[in-house]
Amino acid sequence: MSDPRSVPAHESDATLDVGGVSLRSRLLVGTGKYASFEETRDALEISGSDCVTVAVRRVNLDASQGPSLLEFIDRSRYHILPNTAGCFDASSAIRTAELARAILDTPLVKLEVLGDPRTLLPDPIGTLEATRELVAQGFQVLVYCSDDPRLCARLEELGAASVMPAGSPIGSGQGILNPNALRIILELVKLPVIVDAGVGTASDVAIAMELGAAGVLLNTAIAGAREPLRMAAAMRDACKAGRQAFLAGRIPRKLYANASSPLEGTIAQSGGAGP
Amino acid sequence: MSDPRSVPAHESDATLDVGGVSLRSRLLVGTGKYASFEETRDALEISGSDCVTVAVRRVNLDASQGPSLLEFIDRSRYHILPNTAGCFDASSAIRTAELARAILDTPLVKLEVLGDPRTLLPDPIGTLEATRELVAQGFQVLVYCSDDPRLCARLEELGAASVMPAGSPIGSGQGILNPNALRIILELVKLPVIVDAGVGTASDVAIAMELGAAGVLLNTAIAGAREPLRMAAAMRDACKAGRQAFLAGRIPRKLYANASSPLEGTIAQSGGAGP
Amino acid sequence: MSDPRSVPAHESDATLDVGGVSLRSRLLVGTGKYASFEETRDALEISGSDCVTVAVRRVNLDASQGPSLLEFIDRSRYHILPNTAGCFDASSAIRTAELARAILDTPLVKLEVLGDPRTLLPDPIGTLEATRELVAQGFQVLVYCSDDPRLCARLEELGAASVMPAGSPIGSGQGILNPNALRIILELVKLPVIVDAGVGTASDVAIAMELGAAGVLLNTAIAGAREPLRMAAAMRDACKAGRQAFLAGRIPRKLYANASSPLEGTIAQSGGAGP
Amino acid sequence: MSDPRSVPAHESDATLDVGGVSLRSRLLVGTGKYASFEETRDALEISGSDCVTVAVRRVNLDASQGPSLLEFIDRSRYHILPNTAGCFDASSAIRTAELARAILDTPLVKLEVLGDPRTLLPDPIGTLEATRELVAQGFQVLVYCSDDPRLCARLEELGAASVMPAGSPIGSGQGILNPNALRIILELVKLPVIVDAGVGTASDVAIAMELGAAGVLLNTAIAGAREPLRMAAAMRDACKAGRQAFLAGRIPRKLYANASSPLEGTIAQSGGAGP
Amino acid sequence: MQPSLEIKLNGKPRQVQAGANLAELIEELGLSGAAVAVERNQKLVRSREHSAIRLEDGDAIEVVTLVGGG
Amino acid sequence: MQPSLEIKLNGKPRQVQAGANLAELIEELGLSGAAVAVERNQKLVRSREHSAIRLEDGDAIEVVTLVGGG
Amino acid sequence: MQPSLEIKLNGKPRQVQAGANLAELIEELGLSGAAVAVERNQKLVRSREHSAIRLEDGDAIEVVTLVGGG
Amino acid sequence: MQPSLEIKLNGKPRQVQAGANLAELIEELGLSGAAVAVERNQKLVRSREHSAIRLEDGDAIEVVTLVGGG
Repeated sequence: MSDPRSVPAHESDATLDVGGVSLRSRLLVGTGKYASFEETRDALEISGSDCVTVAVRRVNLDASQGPSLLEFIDRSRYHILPNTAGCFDASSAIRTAELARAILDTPLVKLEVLGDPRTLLPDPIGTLEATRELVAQGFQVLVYCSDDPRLCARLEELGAASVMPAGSPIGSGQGILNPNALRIILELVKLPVIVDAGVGTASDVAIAMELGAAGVLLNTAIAGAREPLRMAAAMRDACKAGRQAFLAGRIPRKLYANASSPLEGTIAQSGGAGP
Repeated sequence: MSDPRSVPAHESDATLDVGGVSLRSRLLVGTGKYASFEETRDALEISGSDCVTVAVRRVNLDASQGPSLLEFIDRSRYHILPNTAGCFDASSAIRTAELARAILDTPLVKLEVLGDPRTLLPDPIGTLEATRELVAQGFQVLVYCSDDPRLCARLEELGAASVMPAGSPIGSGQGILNPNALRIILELVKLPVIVDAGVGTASDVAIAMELGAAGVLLNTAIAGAREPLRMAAAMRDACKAGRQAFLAGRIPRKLYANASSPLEGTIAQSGGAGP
Repeated sequence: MSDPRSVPAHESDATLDVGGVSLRSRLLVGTGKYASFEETRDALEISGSDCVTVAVRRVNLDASQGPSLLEFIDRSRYHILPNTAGCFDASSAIRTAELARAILDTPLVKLEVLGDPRTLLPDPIGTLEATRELVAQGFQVLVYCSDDPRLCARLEELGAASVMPAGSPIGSGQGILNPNALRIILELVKLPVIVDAGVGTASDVAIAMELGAAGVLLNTAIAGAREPLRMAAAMRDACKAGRQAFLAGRIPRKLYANASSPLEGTIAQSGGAGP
Repeated sequence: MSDPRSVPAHESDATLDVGGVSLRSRLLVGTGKYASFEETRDALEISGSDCVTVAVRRVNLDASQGPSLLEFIDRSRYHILPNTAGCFDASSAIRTAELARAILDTPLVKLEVLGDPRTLLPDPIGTLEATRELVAQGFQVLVYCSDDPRLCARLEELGAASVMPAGSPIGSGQGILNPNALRIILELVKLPVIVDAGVGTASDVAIAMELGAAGVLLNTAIAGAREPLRMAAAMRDACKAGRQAFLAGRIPRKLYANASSPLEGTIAQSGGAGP
Repeated sequence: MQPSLEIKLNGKPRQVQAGANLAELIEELGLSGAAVAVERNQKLVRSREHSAIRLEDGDAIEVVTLVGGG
Repeated sequence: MQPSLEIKLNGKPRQVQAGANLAELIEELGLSGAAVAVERNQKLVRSREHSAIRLEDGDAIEVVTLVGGG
Repeated sequence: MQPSLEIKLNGKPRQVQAGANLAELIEELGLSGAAVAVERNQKLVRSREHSAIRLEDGDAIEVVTLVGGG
Repeated sequence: MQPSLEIKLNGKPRQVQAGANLAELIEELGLSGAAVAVERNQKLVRSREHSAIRLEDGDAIEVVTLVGGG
């Protein structure tokens, strides 16, 4: 190899193809909870993501209309993935998906059907129902769900475009609580598996990617950090690091040692004892 | 902020100053176990490190002298940190350090005094003795040691330039087995704390840096990966990611949820139930 | 307190009331995989359990009928909980439950509807369907399920007698992989939560009970141990230990120290430095 | 086996022989931090321990002398193990050990030489020094130390009667933070290894014993529990459970399933699909 | 004086002129051309149909847009 | 010679006398009084009905018992 | 009037009669026969030697007992 | 014939000419100018002193270089 710096092959990697779009970055980021739209825009840019999520909400009719989030998201650069956050039954989620499609003219939707407002954990029944209906309506459905492997398999059968198991509860910052479950999902499901929810810091992203996830979606971990822009950079690098490490094939774990320096050829040990 | 891409401030970070040298990268890499010197050179380059470790061994007098490792390490670019790997008593380690200094004309030494050849874990008594003597001789001593916080404090008292606690045994690939110990070391010790040994994959590096380590030293995790050059890239990015995440200030951990999308303003819930 | 040994109050604890029966022991044990019926009987006895699971299988018509498992289970002493293990759809599971009831004349059933024979993980759709039907038929349904908290909440709504989330996959011996999920289940569900599947060793049982589980069901961890009878004793004690520890209210976790010996009143420190 | 209940062989286990005494229980308990001497006495009794630790402190000359702790510890039943808690240098610890021996006429001492009053972590240098001196003076030295395996090996060389690595910092309640280190200590050291410090709840004790520890010493986990007497019972049972599980030989860990019910012989699957 | 009717707009009661259509309501709200979508009685109404849909008394109208979310 | 019919018993073909009922089959199998339960064509048949159920050609019969399981 | 001397007892200054021995001090403290041990100037003094040890000005005396500890 | 003496070189016996110095040994080994360092009897000899150090019978000489290590 003559010039490793110019050899992109070592770091190149196929795109993440999901729901009919092709993403160069495997990091998907949300747009909630930022201090300003400017900060949102800058965080997206630094994150290197090319797919961002948005929510659907009633227009606030009491206030005069200020600038809109969409003015800060360059649609030539980002795929927009509307979510159905805040829906607690299949029917509301389906209506929300339709409204989002009417605005954005995209078949993509991140389906969330939640079970209760305290834990914000997904309701399996509503999620299965809404997936079936939205698939029938021609949506590309990326489904937020628990890390129950057979639930993920069922969602694949129903025609989901991606399953998005939570590493841990939304906004909990606990990372990937059950790597074993994620491993089994990756064995059972052929769809892209995107870890959604629970990321707290950069290493959580790296761990998800090292397990073989196709991507990671996060929001609070960046927006809620003390310095969101710096954390956006951290997440970008962690996602790449984890993906490369997955592809590079890590060393196995052992109870103990395996010398990195040769054990032979040391100078005569002082006491004569030596190894 | 007009152009986030051009704002290096968000990712800039002071150098790692240790033993009188100033390192731009916080990743230190070993040179053992590669398939060839060419691969060693390329892995170092891709890793982005500017400090590399080498070992001291008897010249093989039975073979004709082939090319030397040093021909593949550009000393204008890398600081070389010789180690005393393979020494099982203080006296051998001190002699090895002196031999290395005679070749390299550097005061830097990574001190290893090992307890036994099976575990390659450091011997606390020999390590303390050799640190005292090498400091007296003017070396800048970066000390490989266990993650015993009070041992690290003792090494600081003796004048070490850095303490380098093992995340887990050399070559074990188990990562940071005891983050709590590392946290306490970082509270007790003012020296740069560089995690040495045990890294298995990229997220291990990110975790060490997120805890606040000043740097990470690794070798087998790159050289022993299925694709070492790709893993070198992963480690480079993970080190940056972990450092940035540490500086950015992560969100706290919670049992459960914290919505990233607003909870108000959803459309009227179908069943009227709603959250 | 004059005689602590005679004060059962400190260790007494209400029974585990589930499905209309009242169990003195919170350990439920399976009867599969033992070397002999004698060993099964002895393991049950040593375990202290008063509820044991059995499976329903075709009579082997090619062999002469030897002794039956039921001859080794004293029904005056043990509640028998038939399972629907091996069923991969709701309908088979329902039929199996009916067959079991016809033999045992008990309304109790441990429902298992599995998703695939490789992982033996439960299928959420089939599980929900079969639960609804069996409840309608008057069964007391103890439902083996994943640790998805909202799935457990749905099963409670359907009238299950108990939810039995897997700590980890059946026979995997990995213990409680996601204590956080179990904690949330215990918050969301008012039914008795019995951890079923995944236990590898005694501490796994203790951990489940300390989290607040109402009971633990296990089989392979005893039957597959090198010494099953000894392991039965270990599980018995671990279940009691975990329950008592839960009730006793453990100390909080801290980064570091909290002296157990008083810090004042030590003799004058030799160096005069002292704490 | 005719009567499993009467077969003590399955639960019998050799005594823990350490420092010249032979203990029936592998649980050693401290006497600090109880609400009263009566509670201390009852907790000791319920714990089943036959070895209890005490500290040495200046007589309070300003107060009239009330009852003494020793009046509540039946020396015909308990071995008393005085500690050197609160000593921050070897010399104070040695003096404290001598004072304790003068009162109790026992060669046993639990050596603690601490590094600082904030973390209460042991100082390796002072600990090594004091061990050497106390062994020379004929003490049976049970040494509180870190979980550094080579430090433990050094203490064995110096003639310690037992090494007592901390599972986590004193009073932190974090349990066994580094089971890998404990495993290596158990490989390297032939002495009884007694886990001391860090236990928070019953499962922590079980885990230590399952790893092969010879015993566990704890204090705060009982004395600081909401109901100390109940926790004493939990610890007693957890210690027995962990020991039995260690001896019984646990099943191996697997990624997933291993059916406990037979997979053959199920009734014809409804859909014809079957496993 | 023209008669008016009452609808529910984003969950709140609102008086509108009898005979008004959806497009007129959107314009009155200052949202013509904005990135919004509209539901009438829990059914999406595509924008090209807005002027064809006459509001009726008791209609539940939802007008939504996109906001930051994760 | 008596005519026979073929049923499926626990998944395998088996010839039985025409006119035989379920109770007779159970007895022939040596399972009278044993802790078994019986299904005919995927429907449970309670033991008190065994003698009232005449086997028909093509019947799928399952005879099950309890075994060790977890 | 008898001359006195000053010692340090458990870290605090205390006046004792000149010529007093350790046993007398222990008795004065009400600790005779108690489960205590005594150090003089950082050296243990066994109880059988208490009456032979005469206190001197500036002596540092430690009198310790056993308390609850872990 | 010139007398020779035996040294231990990197742990193995080796005959060298009597009177030879360390610089001559290094040259004979083809290591002049190489990145090596030399110890005589467990003491480092700096390269500027190599020609001043005459080898003696029984000397233990170590000649080391740098290799890959972690």
